[in-house]
Amino acid sequence: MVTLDHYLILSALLFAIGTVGVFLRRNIITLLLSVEIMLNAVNLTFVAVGRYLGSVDGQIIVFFVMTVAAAEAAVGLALVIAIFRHGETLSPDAFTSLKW
Amino acid sequence: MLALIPLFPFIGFIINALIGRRLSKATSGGLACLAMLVSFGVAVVAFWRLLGLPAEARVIDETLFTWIASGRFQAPLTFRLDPLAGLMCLVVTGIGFLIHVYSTAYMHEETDHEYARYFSYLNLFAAFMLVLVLGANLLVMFIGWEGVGLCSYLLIGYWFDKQSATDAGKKAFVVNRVGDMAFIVGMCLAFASFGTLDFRAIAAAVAALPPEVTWGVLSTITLLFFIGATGKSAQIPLYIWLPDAMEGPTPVSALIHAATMVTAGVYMIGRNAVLYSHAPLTMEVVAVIGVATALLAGTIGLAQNDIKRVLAYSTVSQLGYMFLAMGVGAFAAGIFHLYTHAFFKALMFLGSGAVIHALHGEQDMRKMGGLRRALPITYWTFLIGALAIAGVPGLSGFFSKDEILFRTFASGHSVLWVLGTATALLTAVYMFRLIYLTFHGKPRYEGAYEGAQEAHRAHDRAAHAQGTHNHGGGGVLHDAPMAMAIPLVLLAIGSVVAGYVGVPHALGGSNRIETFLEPSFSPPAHTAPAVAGTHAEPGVALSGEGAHAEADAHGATHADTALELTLMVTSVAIALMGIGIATLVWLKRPHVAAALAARVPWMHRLLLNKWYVDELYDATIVQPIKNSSTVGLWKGVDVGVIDGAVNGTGWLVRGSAAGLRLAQSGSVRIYAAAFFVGTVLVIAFYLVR
Amino acid sequence: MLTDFQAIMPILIVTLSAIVTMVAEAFQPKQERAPLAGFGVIGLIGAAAASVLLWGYDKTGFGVVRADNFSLFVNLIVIAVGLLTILFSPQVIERERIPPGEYYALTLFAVVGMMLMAAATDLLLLFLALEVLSLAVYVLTGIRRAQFQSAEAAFKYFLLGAFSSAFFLYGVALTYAIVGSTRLEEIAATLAVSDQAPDGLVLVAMGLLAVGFAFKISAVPFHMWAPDAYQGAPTLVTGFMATGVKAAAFAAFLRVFLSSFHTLHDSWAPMLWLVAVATMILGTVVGVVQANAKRMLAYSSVAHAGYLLVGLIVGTRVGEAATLFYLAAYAVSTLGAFAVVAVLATEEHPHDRVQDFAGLWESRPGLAALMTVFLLSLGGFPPLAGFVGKWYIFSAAIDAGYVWLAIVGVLTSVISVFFYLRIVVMMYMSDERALVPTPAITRSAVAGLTLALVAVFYLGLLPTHAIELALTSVQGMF
Amino acid sequence: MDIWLFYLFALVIVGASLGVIGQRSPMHSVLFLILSFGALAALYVQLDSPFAAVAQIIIYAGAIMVLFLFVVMLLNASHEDDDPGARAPVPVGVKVSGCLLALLLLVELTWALTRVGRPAVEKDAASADSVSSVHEIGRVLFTDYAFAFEVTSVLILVAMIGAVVLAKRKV
Repeated sequence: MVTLDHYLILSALLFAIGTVGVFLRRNIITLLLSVEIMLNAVNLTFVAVGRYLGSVDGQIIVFFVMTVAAAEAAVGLALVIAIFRHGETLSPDAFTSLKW
Repeated sequence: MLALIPLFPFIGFIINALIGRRLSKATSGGLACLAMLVSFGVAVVAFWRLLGLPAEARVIDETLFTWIASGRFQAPLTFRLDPLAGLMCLVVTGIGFLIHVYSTAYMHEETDHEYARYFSYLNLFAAFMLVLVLGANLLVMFIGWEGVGLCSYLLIGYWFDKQSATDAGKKAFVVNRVGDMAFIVGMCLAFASFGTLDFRAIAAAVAALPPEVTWGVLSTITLLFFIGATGKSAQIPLYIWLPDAMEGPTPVSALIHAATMVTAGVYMIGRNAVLYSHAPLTMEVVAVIGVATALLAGTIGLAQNDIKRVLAYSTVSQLGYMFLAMGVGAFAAGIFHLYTHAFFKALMFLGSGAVIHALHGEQDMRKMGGLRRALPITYWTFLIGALAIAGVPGLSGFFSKDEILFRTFASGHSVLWVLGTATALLTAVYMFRLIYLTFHGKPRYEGAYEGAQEAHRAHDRAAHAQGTHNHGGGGVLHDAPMAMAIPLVLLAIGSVVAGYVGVPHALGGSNRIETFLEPSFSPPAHTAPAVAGTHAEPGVALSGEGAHAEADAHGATHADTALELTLMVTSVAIALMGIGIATLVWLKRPHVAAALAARVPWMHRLLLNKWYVDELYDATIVQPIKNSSTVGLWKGVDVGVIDGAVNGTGWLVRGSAAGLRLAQSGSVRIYAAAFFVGTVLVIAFYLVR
Repeated sequence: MLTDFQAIMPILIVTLSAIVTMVAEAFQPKQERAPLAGFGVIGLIGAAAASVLLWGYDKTGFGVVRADNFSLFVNLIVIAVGLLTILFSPQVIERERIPPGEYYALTLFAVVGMMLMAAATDLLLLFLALEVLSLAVYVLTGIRRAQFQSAEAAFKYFLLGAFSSAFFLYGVALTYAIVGSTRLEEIAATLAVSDQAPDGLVLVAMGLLAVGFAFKISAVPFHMWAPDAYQGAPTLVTGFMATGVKAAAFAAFLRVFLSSFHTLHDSWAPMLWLVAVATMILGTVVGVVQANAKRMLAYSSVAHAGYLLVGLIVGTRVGEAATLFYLAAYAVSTLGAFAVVAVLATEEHPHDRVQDFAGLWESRPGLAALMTVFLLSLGGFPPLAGFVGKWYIFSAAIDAGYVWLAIVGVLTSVISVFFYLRIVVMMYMSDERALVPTPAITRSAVAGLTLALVAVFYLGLLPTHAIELALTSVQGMF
Repeated sequence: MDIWLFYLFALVIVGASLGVIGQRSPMHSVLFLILSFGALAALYVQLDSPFAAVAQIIIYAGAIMVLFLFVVMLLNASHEDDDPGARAPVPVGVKVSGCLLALLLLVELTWALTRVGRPAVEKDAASADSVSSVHEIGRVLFTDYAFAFEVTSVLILVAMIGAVVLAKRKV
C-alpha cells in the first residue's frame, strides 16, 4: 500500500538531491537544473497531499509553481547568456570578483 | 526663551558651516563669538528670572513640542532651567564665550576656510552642550550627550594632517562609545522601570521607593549611567582618551576637555541625584572610582613633561574629586567644584596655550623655563589658577575642594578622605612643578638661542644666560595678544572670586550655592514629605547626605564647625606642604628631582609611563586584534581604520575573524553552503526542542 | 466585486503605470524621449492616494488580498522607496546607458510585488508576489550588462534567490500538508485549536518559511548574497533593494509569523533570537573593515535587518509598530545615502570607495552635509529618524523582557557608528583630495534628496504621527 | 502492485536526478532531467492527477527543458571540463561537505515527516474522481485562484522583459 509518507519522503529525497547539485558541478546550467529538481520535489508533495486530502488545490498550486519555474528559467537562462558573454565560461568559480 | 540659549550657537554653526568659507576670519570669528555672547546674555536673563522665583519653585519648563508621544511612550522636547541647569548654563556660555574670544587670536594662523570650520565646530559643540544641560528628560539630554561626543571627536582630530591627532580623535570616540552604550541601555532600563524619562518624574517615582540596600534595578540603572559617565568624564577605566585628546587645539582642550564636556558625567549624576541616593551601592562604587582616579591621575601628572598633559591628568584628577563628592552624596559640593574648576582649569589651559603660542608650538616643559618675565600676564594669571587648584585659602578651589573633603569625612568615609587629601598634596606638587619648570629657572627653549642670534643686542646676555635672565628670548617672545589676554584676566578674576558664593558656615559664610542648588537634588516638592521620612531612617546614612546638607544650610552644629575647621586647616597645611615640596625640588634644588628620579628609577619610569595603562590596553586588546587581522584577513583594507575601530570591537572581531574570512570568498558555492548550514540548523533547532 | 477591486486598487494602479511606461517606450519616436519617469511618478502617487483613501476600511479582495492598514502602511513605505528611486534615476540611466523603459517598468513591477507581498493572506499568492519582486530585482541588478560585476552580482543573487525560493516553497508545501490550505487565517485557525505541543512537521514547515524570509531580509547566515549583490548592482538599484525588498519581506514576515504562527511564538522566537543576534553582530563587525562604501552600506543593511528582527521577536503590538516605523526610518536614510553615492558617480569612476569621499566637504558641501545626515541617522544619532526607530525598538524589547537582545542591539549600533563615521571623517577631515570630477546633479535628484532629508528630520523630530499610524496599522492586523 | 510501480518510478526519478548532478555534460544532465520528469508524471498519474501529469510533460519536460537544451547548444557547453574558465575541479572537501549537508537535511526532513502523530493515510477511492476531474480543476482555478492566476500574468511579463533586457545583444 502506498501511503502519503512514501510520497513525502521521496519528495524529501529529491529535494536533498537538488541541494547537492550546487556543490558538485562546475556548470551554471546544471546548477539551474538542480533548482528545477528541488521545485519538482515540492510539486510532488503538493500533488500527493492534494490527492490524500481529496482536493484539487494541490494540482492547481503545481500549475502555479510550473509558471514560476518557467519564469525563473527564462530569467536564469538569459542571465547565463549575459554572463557567458563576459567570461566565455560557465563555471561558477570564475565569478568571484566580488568578495570580502 | 530657554530654546534661544542653544539656538544662537546653532545658528552660528549653520552660518559658519554654510557660508563660512566665503567670510573673512574676522567675520566668521566675530560671528561665532557674537552667537556665544548673545547666548550668554539670554542665559543671564533666564537665570535672573529663575532667581526671582521662590526657592522651592525655581524651575522653568519650556516644552518646544512633543517629540515622541504615543501611548506610554512619552518624550517631549522640553528644556528645563533649574538651579543646577542655570549654573551650568552660565558656565558653559560664559566660559565658552571667553574661549571663543581667545580662539580668534589663537587660531589666526589658519586659513579662512579652516578658521570657519573651527568656529562652526566650536559653536556646534556649545549648542549640543547647552542641549545636554537644559534637557528635561534623558532623551533630550542624550541628544546633547551624543552631539558633544561627536564635536569632541571632530575637534580633537581638527588638525587631521597630524596622525597623532586623528588617532587621538578615534581613541576618544571609541572610549566614549563604550560609555554611551551603557548609557543607552540604562536609559532603556529606566524607561522600562519608570515608564518615563523625565528627570523630575523619575525622581518623584524613585522618592516613593525605599533605598535599594541590596543589588537591584535602581543600582543597575545607576551603575549603567555611571559607566556612561566614566566614558564622558574620563574616569577609571575609561580615562585613557582624555590625555591624548590634548592633540586638539588648546582652546578646545580648555573648553571641552576641561571646563564643559568632561563635566557632563558629573552633571548627569547631579541631575539624577535622587535616583543615585536611592542606590547606595552604586554610590560607593562612584566614590571609590572617583578617589582612585583622582589619586592615579595625580601620580601620573607628577612625571609628565608635556605641559598640556600635566593639565589633562590634573583634569582627570579633579573630575575624580567631583565623582568622590557625588559618591558620598555631597551633590552640591561636587557641582560647586565643577563650577570653580571650570574657571581655573580653563584659565590654565588658555595660559598654557599662550605659552605654546609664544613658543611656536613647543609643549615640552623641559624646553621651557624662565618665561616669567617674558610672559608676565600669562605667568600671573597662571599662578592664580595654580594657587586656586592647589587649594590655597581665599581662592575658589579652596572652598570647593574643602567642601568635598569635609563631606567625605563627615559621611564616614575616612579612608577616602585620606586618599583625597593625599591627592590634594599631589595636586599642589605637580602644579607647582609645572609652574617652576615653565616660568622659572633657566630658559631652555630654542627661541632663547635663536632669538639671541637674531637680536644682536641680546646676544651676550643670552649666551651667558643666568637664572634671572629675561631678555634672552624676550626678543622673539610675545606675551598674549589682547584677545588672549582679556579672557585670561577675566578667568583669573573668576578663579579668585568664584568661590565666594560658597563660603562654608565654619568660616562664617552661608554657603549660598548649596542652598541654591539643593532643590535640584531633591525630589519634586509635592513628594518632599515622604522623602524626608525616608531620609530620617537610620540605615541610610549615605542617601541622607542631601538632607544633612539641607540641615547645614540652616545652621551647623558646633561639633561640625570644629571638625570642619580642623579638616580645613589640615588641607591648607597639606596644600602649602605640596607647594613647599615643589619649590624645594624643582626651584631651589633642581638636581634633587633628577637625583630622585635616579634613586628610584622604577618609580619614575612607572609614573612617566602612566602606570603602563596604555601598554596594558595595548597588550591585552589592541595587539591580539592586530595580530589576528594581519594574518591575511581582509587584504587591502585600510589598516589605520582597523586599528582605530577594532580597539573597541576587539574580541568580537577576533572571535569571528576566521569564519568570516572563509565565508565571504566570493564563491557562490560557499554562500549556498552557509545557506544550507543555516537551514539545517534552523530545522535541527526545532526538532530537538 | 467592487470591494475586490477597491482592495487591489493601489496595486492595480502601479501595474498599469508599469505597462504604460513600457508601451510608451516602445512607441516613442526615435529622437524624442517620452517622459517615462513621469508615468511612474504619476502611478506611484496615484497608488499612494488610493492607499490613503482605503485607510481604515480593511477591504478584502478575491479572498486573498487584504487592504488593511498594515498593508497600506507598507504600501506607503514602498511607494516612497519607489518614488525616490525614480526621482534619482534619470541621471544614472543616462550615465550608465541603462534601457529606460525596461528599467522603469521593472522598478514599478517590483513595487507591485512588494505591495502584493504585504497584502497577501495566502501563502501561494505570497510566493507569487515574492517571485514577481525577486525576478524584477534580479534583472535590475544585472541591468548594466556591459559591466562584469553587475552580471556577476545578478547571477549570484539569482542562483541563491532561486534556492531560497525552493526552500520557501517547500515550507508552503509542508504547511499545506498539515493544514490542507494555504490561507493564513485557516492556518491560524488550525494551529489555534490544536492545544497539544506543536508537532515537528509544523515547526519544520515554519522553519523553512522563516529561512525564505530570512534570505530576503538578508539575515545571517542567509545574508551572503547581499554584500556581493549590493556592490555589483547599479547603486540606485542597491538602494532600492536594500530598502524596498527588505520592507516588503519584513511585512510578509510579520504577517505570517504574527498571525498564522502567533500561537507558536514561544517556538520560533528563540530561533529568531539567535538569528537576530548573529545578524546584528556579523553585519556590524564585518562592516567595520569594508573599503567600499556600497559594500559597507550592504553590511550596514544586514545589521539593520537584525534590529528589525528584534521588533518581530518581541511580538507585541509596540514591537510590530516599532518594526514598521523603523522600516520607514531606515528606508529614507539608506536610500538617501545610496543616492548620494549614485549621483556622485561618473562614467569612468563609480565613486564608491570610502577614499573617494575624501574632501567632499570642499568640493560638494551640500552633498557632504546630506550624506552626513543620512549616515548619522543610520548610526542612530539623535534627533534623527534612525535614532527614534532604534530607541523605539529597543525600548519595546526591554519592555517585553528581551533585555539581552536590546543590549546586543545597542552594542552593535554603537559599534556601527564607526563605519558610518569613516565616510564622514573622509569628507571633512582629510587633507588628500579625491581628484575625481563630480558630475552635475539633475533637478529631480535634488528634489529626491531634499525629500529624503525632510523625511529623516520629520521622522526624527516629529515621529509621533508616524508612530501613531504604525500603531493603528498593526491593531487590526490579526 | 501499486507499491511496486511506486518503487519503480521512484527509482527512475532518483536515479535520473542523480544523473543530472552526477555527471559532467550539461547536455546529458538536461536529458536525465527530462527522464526524471517523465517518471514523475507517471507518479502523478498514480496519484489520480492526470492533469498535473500532462502539464508536467508538456510544460516542464517539453517547454522548459527545451529552453535549457537550446541554451546549452547555443553556448556550446557540451562538457564542463572543456570550459576554459573551469580550471580546477571542485575540491573534494566541498563536495563531501555538500553531500553531508544534504544528507543531514534529508535525515531531518524524514525524521520530521515520520514522527508526525497521524496514522498512515490512505487514498480514499471515493475522492479519486473529483481529484482527477479537469472540470473541477478549471472551476477552482478560475474562482478561488483567479487572483493568483492574474498575478502570474504579471510574473510572466516581468520574466519576459527581464529575459529581453538581459539577453539582447545590442544596448
